[in-house]
Amino acid sequence: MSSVPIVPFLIIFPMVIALVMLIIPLGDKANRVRNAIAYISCIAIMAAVAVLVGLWVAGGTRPIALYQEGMELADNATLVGEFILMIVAVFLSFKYHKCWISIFSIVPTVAIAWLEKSGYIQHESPRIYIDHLSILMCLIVGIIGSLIVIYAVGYMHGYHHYLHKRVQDRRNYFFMVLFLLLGAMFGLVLSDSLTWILLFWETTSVCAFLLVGYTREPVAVRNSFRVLWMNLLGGCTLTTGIIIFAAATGVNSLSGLTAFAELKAGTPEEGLAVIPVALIAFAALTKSAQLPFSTWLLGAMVAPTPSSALIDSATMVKAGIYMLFRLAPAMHETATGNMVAFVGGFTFLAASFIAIAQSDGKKVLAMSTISNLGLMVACAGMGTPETIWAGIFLMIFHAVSKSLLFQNVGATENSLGSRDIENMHGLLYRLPFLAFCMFIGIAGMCMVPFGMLISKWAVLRSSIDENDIIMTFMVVFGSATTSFYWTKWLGKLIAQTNEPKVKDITKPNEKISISIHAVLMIALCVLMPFLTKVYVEPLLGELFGTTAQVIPTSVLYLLVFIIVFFFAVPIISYAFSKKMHANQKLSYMSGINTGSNDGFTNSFGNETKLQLSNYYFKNVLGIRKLMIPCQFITLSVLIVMMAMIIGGAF
Amino acid sequence: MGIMRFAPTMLRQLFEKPVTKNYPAEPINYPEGSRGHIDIDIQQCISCGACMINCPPGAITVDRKNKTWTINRFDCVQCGYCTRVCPKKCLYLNPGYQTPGPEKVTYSQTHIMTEAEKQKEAELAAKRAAAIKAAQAKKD
Amino acid sequence: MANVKRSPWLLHYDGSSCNGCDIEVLACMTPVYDAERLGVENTGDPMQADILLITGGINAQAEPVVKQIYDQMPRPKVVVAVGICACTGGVFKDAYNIKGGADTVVPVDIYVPGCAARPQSIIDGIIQARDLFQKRSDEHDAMVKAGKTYEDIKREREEEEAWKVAEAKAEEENREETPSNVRSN
Amino acid sequence: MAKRSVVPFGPQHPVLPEPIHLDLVIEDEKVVEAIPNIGFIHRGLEGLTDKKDFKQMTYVIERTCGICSFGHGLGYVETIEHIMNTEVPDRAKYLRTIWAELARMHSHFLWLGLIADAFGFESLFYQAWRIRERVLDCLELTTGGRLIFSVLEPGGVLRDINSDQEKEILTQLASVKEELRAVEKAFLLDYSVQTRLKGVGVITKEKAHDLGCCGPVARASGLSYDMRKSGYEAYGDLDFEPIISKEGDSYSRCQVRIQEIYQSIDLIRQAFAKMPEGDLAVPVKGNPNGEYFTRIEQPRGEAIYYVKANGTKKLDRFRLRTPTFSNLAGLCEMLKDCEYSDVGILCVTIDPCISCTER
Amino acid sequence: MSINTRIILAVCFIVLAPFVGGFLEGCDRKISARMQRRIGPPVLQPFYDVTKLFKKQYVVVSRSVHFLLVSYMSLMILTGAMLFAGTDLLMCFFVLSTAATFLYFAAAVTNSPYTTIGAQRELIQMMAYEPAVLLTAAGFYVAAGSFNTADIINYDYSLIIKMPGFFFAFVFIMTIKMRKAPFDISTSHHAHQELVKGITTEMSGKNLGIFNITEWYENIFLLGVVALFILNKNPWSILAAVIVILLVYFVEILIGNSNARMKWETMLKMTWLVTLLSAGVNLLVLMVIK
Amino acid sequence: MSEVINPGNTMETIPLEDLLEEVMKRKHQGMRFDQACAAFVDGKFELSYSFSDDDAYSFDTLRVVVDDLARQIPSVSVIYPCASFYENEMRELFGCQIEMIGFDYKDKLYRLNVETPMLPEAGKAALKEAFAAATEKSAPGSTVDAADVEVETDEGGAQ
Ligand code: SF4
Ligand code: SF4
Ligand code: SF4
Ligand code: SF4
Ligand code: SF4
Ligand code: SF4
Ligand code: SF4
Ligand code: SF4
Repeated sequence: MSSVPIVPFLIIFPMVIALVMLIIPLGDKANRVRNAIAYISCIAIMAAVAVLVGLWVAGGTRPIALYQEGMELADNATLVGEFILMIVAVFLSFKYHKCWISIFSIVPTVAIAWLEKSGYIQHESPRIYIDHLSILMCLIVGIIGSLIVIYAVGYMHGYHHYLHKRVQDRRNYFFMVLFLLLGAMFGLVLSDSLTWILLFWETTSVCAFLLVGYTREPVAVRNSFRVLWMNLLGGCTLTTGIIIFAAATGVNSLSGLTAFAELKAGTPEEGLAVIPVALIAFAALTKSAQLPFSTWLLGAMVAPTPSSALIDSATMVKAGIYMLFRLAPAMHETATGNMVAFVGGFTFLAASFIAIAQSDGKKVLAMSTISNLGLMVACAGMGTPETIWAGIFLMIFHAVSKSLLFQNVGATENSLGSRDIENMHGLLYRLPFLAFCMFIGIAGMCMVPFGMLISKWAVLRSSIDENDIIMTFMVVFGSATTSFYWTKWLGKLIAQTNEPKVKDITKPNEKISISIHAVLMIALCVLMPFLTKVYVEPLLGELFGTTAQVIPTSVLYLLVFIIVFFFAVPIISYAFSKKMHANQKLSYMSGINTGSNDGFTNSFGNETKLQLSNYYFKNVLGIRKLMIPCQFITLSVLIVMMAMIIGGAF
Repeated sequence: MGIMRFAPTMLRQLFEKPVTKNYPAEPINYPEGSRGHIDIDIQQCISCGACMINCPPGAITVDRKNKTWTINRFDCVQCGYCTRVCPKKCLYLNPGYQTPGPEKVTYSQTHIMTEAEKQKEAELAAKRAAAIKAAQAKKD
Repeated sequence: MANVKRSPWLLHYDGSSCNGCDIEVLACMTPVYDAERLGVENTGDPMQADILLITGGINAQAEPVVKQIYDQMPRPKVVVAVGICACTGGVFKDAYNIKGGADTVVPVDIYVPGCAARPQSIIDGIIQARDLFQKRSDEHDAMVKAGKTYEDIKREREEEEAWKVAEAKAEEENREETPSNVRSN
Repeated sequence: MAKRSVVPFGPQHPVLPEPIHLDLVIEDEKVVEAIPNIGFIHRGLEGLTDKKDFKQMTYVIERTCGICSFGHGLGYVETIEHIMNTEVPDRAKYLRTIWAELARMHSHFLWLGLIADAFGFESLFYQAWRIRERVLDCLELTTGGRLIFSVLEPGGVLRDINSDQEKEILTQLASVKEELRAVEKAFLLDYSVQTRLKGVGVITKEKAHDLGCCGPVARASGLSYDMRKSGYEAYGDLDFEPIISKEGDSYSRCQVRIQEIYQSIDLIRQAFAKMPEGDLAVPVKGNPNGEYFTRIEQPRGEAIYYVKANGTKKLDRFRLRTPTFSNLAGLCEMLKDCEYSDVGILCVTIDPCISCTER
Repeated sequence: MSINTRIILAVCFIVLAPFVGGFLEGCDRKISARMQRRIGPPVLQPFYDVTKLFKKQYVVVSRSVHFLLVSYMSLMILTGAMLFAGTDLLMCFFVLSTAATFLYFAAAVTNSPYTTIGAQRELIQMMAYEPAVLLTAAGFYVAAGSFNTADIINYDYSLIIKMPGFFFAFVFIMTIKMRKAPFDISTSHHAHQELVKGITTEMSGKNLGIFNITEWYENIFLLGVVALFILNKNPWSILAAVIVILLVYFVEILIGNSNARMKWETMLKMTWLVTLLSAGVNLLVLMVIK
Repeated sequence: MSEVINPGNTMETIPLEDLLEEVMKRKHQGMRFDQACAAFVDGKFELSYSFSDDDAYSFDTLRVVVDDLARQIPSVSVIYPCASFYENEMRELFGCQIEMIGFDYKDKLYRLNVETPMLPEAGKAALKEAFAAATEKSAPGSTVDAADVEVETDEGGAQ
């Protein structure tokens, strides 16, 4: 109980800072002040998270459900918040002549207000719930989110000075939204009350919308509205789910919902839980950019990199995953679960195909995010302890490495002037620090012994256990394509080149954030077997009520062995090969090299520069080719399944 | 159309005898008239130099004074043209090639004059000298 | 001393040949002559080759190419000139665009005559070349054992050369001096 | 930056029969641009007329190319004979025809091997070359040379084929025909080979005409264009029709060449059957004076020989237009938008002979 | 299986695999030669070649190639040792693909045109065979109930009875791994192809030697997986396994000698199709009867 | 017995001005471009352009004699694109000034060490002279001949 006061602090403090950020004017001096405040508040947030974890551990790591007198006041505050969000959304929709979007905002807000006031809800249900999963989410949001904000301070400077001189500098606004988003995320993962969750949910949607539209360029505006309507659509179904459930049972808490669903599974009352669960799961699919709705995440890439990092890796999209993990026990072996698993698995496969055709670094990251989220969604959809185990690790590794990669690509773009992977040829020689960290980030996504692969191991195993042949295939083919696009990127980084070095204009704070991420990445990899024992298994215990050992100990030992091997061998052999006497020769170019390693005599007797590029198969796998059919498939599956679920419930 | 249409042939040939000529373990059988190298019956040669002039790559050198006939076999294209221009038909295109080696060696033969030839030569020389003398005398 | 001669890998470069010798080189690899029974492999990649087979004379445009691929071959290496074109320039040696045989651009170790060189003759050449390859490899081993590199050896040789020149010079000077001394005396 | 690679292809490249260079711009595996460059074999053979007399030139010209060696000699001596108004004895004409067809066979087998090598079918390559050795044996038996024969001179031929040799050749050809059947099956019916040849490097009939393609390339596109129909040497007396195919892709070219081997076998048999007894050569006196163009069907297509003589031993001008030279334009056309893995096949598919192209 | 047997088997693999692998390659070359009616090289030729390679001057385009190749080899040895030690099959395959990644790095680092194209094709190959490989592991899991090779070989009967489809798919993709026509698109044991030497173009001397030895390890590893299909409790199954291994090896040689090299697209389509049809249907059946 | 078609060769000498027109005529007749070559006879360039007919096997040569060696010769590659290679070769080996070649290697098709190797020494001297004359004739300021001047300096620089 001692950890209680820190919870409102975590939610409210970032929001206050957000206001402060907005108030501080622009200008060099004020910028410095703002930067200082940003640093301090980030450190404060991290400290607060640490305190929360500390107190929670001291309290015996038991789950804490919280209801206190006076929370009704807070309930009312949430209503006010809902309306503010609605006003912002409606105002901007009208301003940019997208009036129809406002309906998605007005209807749920009014409906939820009606629900609050109608008296259907029992008010004693807990508002706050703290367990392993929320603590994990807090850690991710707190540490990675704060690091991204720290990074953003340096990045936005470079952004406005080097890259995008035309864009109006609205950094006060930018940082406001960032902090708002952090606050909302804490709120989301710590709340148990469904109405609270809805508020924070909608807040993240609107924040994402505001971030994407930051530059106010036509593309940005267009994409930002796509973000808005898709997320608000999710919000609508979420609201519907909440209202149906609350109206029928009077329960207004997430834990209540899952408990109810598990309890009533197989009974005639099942339908009461099935529909809300399906609707909330649907909302979660939109939030985590699963297939028919993936385009919003792609469009979100026009935003400045820190916001992409924040939306993609640490926060926003994780909200959907978080919800699904919470619902997972309720979805196990239900139609909803199958739907979610299929959509997730299909997204995993399709997005990894599309990612092959991308050469823009950020687009690859976006597609791979969608793809990885798909895998996590699939894990949640299957809803067994093994899959959730895998999903949790996927989430952790994904959060760290994606955040690292986004920041890294952003920093690289500032220095290199491009974020195209083809321009990163030989980056290890040209921008050593960034390229090295990028290497770690990518390796974390696709190579043994990093966690991604062992997670895939678990997914594959459980999908076989579940007799889910389609899932098995999607995982198997998806992982083949996934390693293709990551590995070819890695190859670009390490290629030798004679190009001149690039001046590294990365700010120290960016470097700090990036290197912390890199260290975290390796640490996680090394500590993974340990984490499984100490943290993830109890987490699963809480979710499923059993504490089965998910991964056989032998595999874990093997993993440790591989990890040691993996790091030791290259390093040792590198040290040895350094010492060997070698004769450097020109590379093979059919005998017509021109003295340096990057040119040859062309057909007209002049020198041509050698150019080497990776394969992309744009004509087969491009977004234009694949996106529409994939959206069509998933959309029809969703419609059919939803119809079946809703119809079947009655 | 079909897959692996060549597999039956491959399988059959696996049990057939290789056609490889195991040179150098086995000797080469040249057909008659194979183009190998140029030989000379030096005693027939009159050092006229026709072969030298006509050889396309210029592989032959004839030294009239020393009656030496030399061929650079690393320069001969075995066209056999020399055998046809030779007025004495003393050149032969025989089977068997010049062995490779680290040096481009030449093959040289010197015409050893028989007594009769020497006599003839001397006679000729004498005649020539006489003719020259006569001519000079005339001039004078 | 490892027996390296059982594995001589070829690189074939077609200079300005008429293809006669080229296809005979290729014919060496095919079933009837099957150079592979000697361990020969036709690599096509200078980085992996031990023996460079050059057919045809050398012209202006091919010259840098031959030099380049010769340079890319790791030592020990052997060069074989196949056909009289590669030996001397052959019938084309008078043509305006022929520099001459292969030895005008790279050091040739074995000459295989013939127009076109017969496969057996090429095999003879390869056998000679692989013996030479073995010899050079032994030298290479000895050198590695002594902890030297080719650059060292080259430098040593140069130094030796320079030393010899210097000595000769000194001797000459001595000789010159002596008479002058004698004279002055 | 565009996602394109710029890659040098050749001159030293194992898939290429001879040094030729292509600047390739590729996108994934697609070739977007290919600029050919020749000149690695240019010797200046035509310039040798300054230095060699017209009889020596026969031997030089035979060495234009080790494959069509006989054909080149033939084209040249025919031109000289035409200028000097020499009528060659009939037996010589038949002998020339037989050797020309034998050389065509060995050239086509060589090509079959090279194309198999280009699409990575090694044992097929070996098989083709193994059969080819039989043809070479026939040639060595009768001319003494495996590739370069030197049996031609203005006015006739230098060697004869006796009846033993004739019998030997005919039996060899029969077994060649047998062995060719198995190879043909692999080339024309195997699925993996078809994936590499069908639809690759298509040249339509119109294109083939406009680009001046000749030989099997033209015939595979449906042009019935075979210089042997003009009846030089003994071809006028023999019964044959040009072999054509419609599709114009690499597969058709393969088909045409295989059929032509059968045709050559048939032609040789016909020639042996009809060969009259008689002299091998008529003496040629004096020096040529005048000019003439001769056209000969080489294995690779129509070759054009031009001689301008001025009554001295040395010619004014000798000129050789080779089939590959006129097929280069076709190659450039094929290389547009092909796959990278097809580049080797396409280079081989016109059966390039660079050494005569550049002379 | 006791821990001692495991260690002994793993050590046996590490020590013996190169010899067996090299010997098999020698046989391969000899048999291919005889199929082509040639005498062919001596059976020990691969060893002569590798000895020679280690004797040559050390020439590099990029210094990093060496350490990447050593890592490649080490990971490949690890893969095999894991298999022979009876550990988790799926993990083996993951390590295998990481090893292949190092080979890709060794090629990509050189910045040379042919190696780079070869490397890209190597990646395509990886993409083509990975599903089949992973599915094979999945198949074993369904059939034997465990990923552990130790459990698999202690099953009551040969698993090939239950999983012929997987066996076919695995042998099919082995053609890629063993770099045999029609799927030797990134490099092959012979030159004369459009990519010169493909991914190994810039490797010479000891680098190439390391590459060759690693290939031997890899082949033995693959044949080891083939043996998994046959081995069971009955000791006689070892003999059967050896026979099947030799048969598979011979079939690969035959395939390699009677096919043209296909393009990447055809390869990808064919392998995936075969994987889906053969392994997929087999998996479906297994899941249904489970 | 199959029929033999051999109509023999024809040759026609035409002035340079008519070249393109005559070539065009043959293109319209559907003839294929067979070859083009140059010769240097009696101090003049003799250019031959040969065409043939696919069905009739006829062979038809156009002969153009150019006595002013520096004279610009139009390229027929506008009509027959495949003539580019021939024309590049003619220019590189003989130095005849063919302009506007469709696919121009700029005298680097063969990348020779010697310039215009097929011209005898006398021809080379004559060519030089002709260029000098051409340059003189074209007073500075005339734009057309800027190319000539450039060509000449090129030659001079390389020698
Ligand atoms: S055979 Fe030919 S090349 Fe040889 S010496 Fe005689 S004429 Fe000269
Ligand atoms: S042509 Fe005959 S006779 Fe005259 S020098 Fe030569 S070999 Fe002797
Ligand atoms: S030696 Fe003869 S066959 Fe060989 S390349 Fe020269 S001319 Fe051709
Ligand atoms: S014979 Fe020589 S030139 Fe001809 S393809 Fe083979 S290697 Fe190339
Ligand atoms: S036509 Fe061709 S095959 Fe026949 S002799 Fe001439 S070059 Fe040889
Ligand atoms: S490339 Fe052609 S012309 Fe040249 S030698 Fe070979 S076959 Fe003859
Ligand atoms: S086309 Fe080829 S084979 Fe025929 S003569 Fe010319 S170079 Fe020789
Ligand atoms: S290297 Fe390979 S393709 Fe070339 S000849 Fe030898 S076996 Fe055939």
